[in-house]
Amino acid sequence: MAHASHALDRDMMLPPAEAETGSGVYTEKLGMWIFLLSEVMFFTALIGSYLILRVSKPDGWAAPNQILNVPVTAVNTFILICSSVTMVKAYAAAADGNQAKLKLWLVATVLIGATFVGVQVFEYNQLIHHGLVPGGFVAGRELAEAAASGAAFKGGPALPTSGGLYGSTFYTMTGFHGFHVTMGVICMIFVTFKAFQGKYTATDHRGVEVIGLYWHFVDLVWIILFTIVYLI
Amino acid sequence: MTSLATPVESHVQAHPDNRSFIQKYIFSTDHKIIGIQFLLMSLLFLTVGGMLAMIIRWQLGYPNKPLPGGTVLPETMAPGGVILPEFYTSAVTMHGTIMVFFAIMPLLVGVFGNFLIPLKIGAPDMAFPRINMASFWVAVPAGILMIAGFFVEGGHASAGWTSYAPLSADPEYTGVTAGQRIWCVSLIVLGLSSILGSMNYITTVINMRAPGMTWFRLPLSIWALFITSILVLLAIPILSGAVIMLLFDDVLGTHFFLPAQGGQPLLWQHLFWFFGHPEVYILILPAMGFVSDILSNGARKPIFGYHSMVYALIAIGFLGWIVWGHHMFQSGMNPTLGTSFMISTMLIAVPSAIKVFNWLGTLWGGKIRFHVPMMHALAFVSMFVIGGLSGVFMASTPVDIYIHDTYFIVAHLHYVLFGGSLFAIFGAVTFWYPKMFGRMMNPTLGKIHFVLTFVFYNLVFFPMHQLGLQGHMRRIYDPTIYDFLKPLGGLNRFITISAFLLFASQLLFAYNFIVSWFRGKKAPANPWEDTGLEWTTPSPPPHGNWPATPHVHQPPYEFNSPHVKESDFLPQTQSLDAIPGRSSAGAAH
Amino acid sequence: MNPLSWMLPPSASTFAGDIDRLYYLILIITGIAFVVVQVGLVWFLIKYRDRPGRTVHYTHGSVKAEVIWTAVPTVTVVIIGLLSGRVWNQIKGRESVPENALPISILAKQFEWHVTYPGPDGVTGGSDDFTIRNQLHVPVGRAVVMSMTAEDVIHAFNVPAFRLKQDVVPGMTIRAWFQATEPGTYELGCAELCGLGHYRMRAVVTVHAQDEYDQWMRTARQTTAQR
Amino acid sequence: MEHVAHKKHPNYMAVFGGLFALTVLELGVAFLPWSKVAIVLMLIFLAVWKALMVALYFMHLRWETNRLRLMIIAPLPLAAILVVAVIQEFR
Repeated sequence: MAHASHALDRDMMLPPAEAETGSGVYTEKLGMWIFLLSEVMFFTALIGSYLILRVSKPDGWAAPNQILNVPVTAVNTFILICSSVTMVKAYAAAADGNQAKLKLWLVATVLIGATFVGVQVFEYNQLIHHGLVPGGFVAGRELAEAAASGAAFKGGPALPTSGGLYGSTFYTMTGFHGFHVTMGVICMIFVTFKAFQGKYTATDHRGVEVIGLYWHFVDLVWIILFTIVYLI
Repeated sequence: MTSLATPVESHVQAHPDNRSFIQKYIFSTDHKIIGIQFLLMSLLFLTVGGMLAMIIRWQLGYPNKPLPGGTVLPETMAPGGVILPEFYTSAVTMHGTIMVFFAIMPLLVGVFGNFLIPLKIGAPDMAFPRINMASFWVAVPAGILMIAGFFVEGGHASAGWTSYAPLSADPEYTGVTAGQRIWCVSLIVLGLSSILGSMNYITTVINMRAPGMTWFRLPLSIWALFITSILVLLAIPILSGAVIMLLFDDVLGTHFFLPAQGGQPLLWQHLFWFFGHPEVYILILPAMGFVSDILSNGARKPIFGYHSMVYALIAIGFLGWIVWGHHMFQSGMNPTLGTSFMISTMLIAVPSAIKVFNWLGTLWGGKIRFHVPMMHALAFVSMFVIGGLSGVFMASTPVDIYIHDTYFIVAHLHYVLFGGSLFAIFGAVTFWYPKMFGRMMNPTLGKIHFVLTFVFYNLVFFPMHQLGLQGHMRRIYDPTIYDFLKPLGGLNRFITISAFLLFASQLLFAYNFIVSWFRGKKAPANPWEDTGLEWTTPSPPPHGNWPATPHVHQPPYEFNSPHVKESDFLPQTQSLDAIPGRSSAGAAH
Repeated sequence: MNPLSWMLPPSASTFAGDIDRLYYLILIITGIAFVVVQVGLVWFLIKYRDRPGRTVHYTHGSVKAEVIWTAVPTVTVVIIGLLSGRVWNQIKGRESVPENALPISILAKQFEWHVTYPGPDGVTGGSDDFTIRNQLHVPVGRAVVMSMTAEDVIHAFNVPAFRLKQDVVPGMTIRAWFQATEPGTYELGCAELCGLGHYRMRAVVTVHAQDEYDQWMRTARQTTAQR
Repeated sequence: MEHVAHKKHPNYMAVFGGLFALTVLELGVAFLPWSKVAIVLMLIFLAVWKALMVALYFMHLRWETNRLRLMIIAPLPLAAILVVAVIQEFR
């Protein structure tokens, strides 16, 4: 394979040619992408298990909006997409060397990201109140009663008699997504602090781009989760 | 031509090194120190794993007799020295877990991935030195947890290293509550360490190779570590996900693997082995890489078929993902799926065969030096052939019906992991010890250790094939319960005695390792007359490895190149233009 | 018997012959490969050892040699695979159970085997069934199909003499069959780690001649009915 | 390096608009009285579309080298192999 110097003009944040840069991108970005590949496999384990269990027990699941509150989550999805836009705006501001906008958009991303987590906590709270926990339906609560009655529920068919798989997969998938958002918010706070110290310039704003990749990845996972958990 | 290898030796300490003791040796970001830290930690775990093996062997050879010195064990493990069945299953579980996750894997990947990658590709350090440090200091609590599990109420996890659900998912079935949870948490934490490490190795190899170190000039050890890191990166998260679900089944009351509310016990096996088979290759590919380096050095010849060796590594790395079902032929899996898995499993024998024949081709026509690393490398080839051939039996689904879960499997996996990986590790440690510590290990002790290990190793594991062929099941506490296993008592005792002698032989290695560190002969920069980049810097290399970035001009294994007459090796950094009267064509191939 | 033998112990089921033949075929093939490689290795070590005057044959490889040693193993393993696939389907294929096989159901639990025999109606599942712990009685020369499930954890039905091993999984009913060829008693052991009593999860398999089996069945029905 | 400081950014607000519109569309499709299979296929199509928009524009894959893109999609077949094979088993 030839020397990789022709790749240098592609990525302005590559260091001077002291090494063969096989990927054509700077090291931090490459590292984050590689880390994200590992995250892809992690979510494959969780989402794949859900799909497999769902196919193996077709009658163990509720229809959309029966148990989960789709309108609230739709708003939350919108919130997360907004945070992705503010993130990418922050990156654009950094690339333009616009420090004021960079700080503004980063702060906005932190706040909107935290809001997403807050709404998710609210959602969990509601669900537990109605009687869905990771182990299934809580005896005596609304959902357990409805499932036991065998009658049609909230405009859909009757609930499955046991909510075991439903609760298990729902909380595990959305919980680990929420955990990733929380980690993202924490890292983003660090980046914001560094932005206020003026650490990111038009020629070197690697931190903003790298945290952005993580942030958009988490958004991407949510797009998948929202569709297969809430809408299918 | 001796001048080729020496010029850098005068440049000791190119960068001024002002780090405090703690920065230098404890919370170090230097890849060499982190490699040595992993080495010490994993050798410690290797010892623990070995002791557990002795406990297992004692019970099998002398069922229900008190273990010599076993009275030091608590009443809950071995009252009066007699091993309890619950402790036996715990020991079996932890022997596997510790050897796989805390000994062999860190020895191959953590130690040599860290130590060799920057040194062999010409980088001053890893791409992310602080993440590298974190990957070690995350592994330490995981290790402490895994040891702590022995001392909690109910004993340590006892569902096997494969932790098949539902046995592992509900304490009711094993009587182990805390131990199993500790097992899960420890593996999740260790998984984080492995992912951080592998991300670092991959980034480093892709982006930090010295100028001129093109992909097909990489030594096979680096190729192997690179492919292995990809496997670690993509396989470990699957294990983490599965173990998290297992832990939730136990702690949060979820139902992933518990059938009562629709969970699937076989889902655990699929997830585990989807991780587990790449893991098997994680445990052997780096060993193949080290052996290639050492064999070429010992034979004083370029490696035979370098390109096909690389493609074979890549093929194994890919095929490793589509064969996981061969661990599950008898599990109740769809038999048609079994046939597809059998075919892919059979095919994976091909790249392994290519590697073996190319190693033989490397020896052919060489001028073989029998130094200690070479002996271990040769033993690797010989033992790996046995482990590979015995694999064909279990790949054949009908034969597997009979030998599945018998000692035949135990023999097979130990021929690959001990006869293969561990011999390669002994060879690699001896080979790179001078670079790590600046001193040579004692070759006489090394040879005695090698011979004893080779002999006793085969006396322990070869007869296990026969145990398996007579139907001896794995993981049984007392084989004398079965009439058809009673005639095998003598063989079991023979294996046990050999195992104790094998364990005792390792004391020689430990002695050699520790004493050489302080008293060993001072090592020159290039004691084995090797071509790799790491031998162009002093032993041990300074912080930052080289005063200036090295430039690479040669393929990795230019021994006895016709372009050089003065010595029998051509370092990778040597440009032929620099030698008066040489053509600039380079070493063609 | 010599415990260091590579021979398989005596077998007592119809498909054991196929499995044993495959085993011996693989034994011969791998045995040849083993001898060739190990002898070659030792021979090279002696012939090409470092001694004065030895010159190295400098080479980076040979495409011809590599093609040969890629092709030969490929063809060999594919042939083994095809032969194995046929036998596998005859033993474990979902359609492989012979017609009019004698149905028996087996429930595995920590740490015992519950064998349920059909009542006079000839099928399991009726109220006339009876269950015996840790004893499997079958007639010689007749296919027996077992519907197996587990109550708690995964166990494995393993009768080495029949060359039959099948995991028994809770939440699943798995069918497996065999046809015994020799009257006598054999041992059934659990082959999948199932807890601290795994080692003692043992049962006895008795293969009777048909008339002896009928008689055993009559007595067993009476005694279990009285309980 | 001056010229990169004023490089043209893609229209991120348009991407945002697209994501928003697709989400609304998804919500509509999910409650249509179609067959379950049709709804599922449609939803998966829309979700993949949205995911691609995020990856291509927000994560800048549209402007990265082919080498990086190839590296990133390489593990996806492995994930698919796992899920598809195991689903076959339990179906």
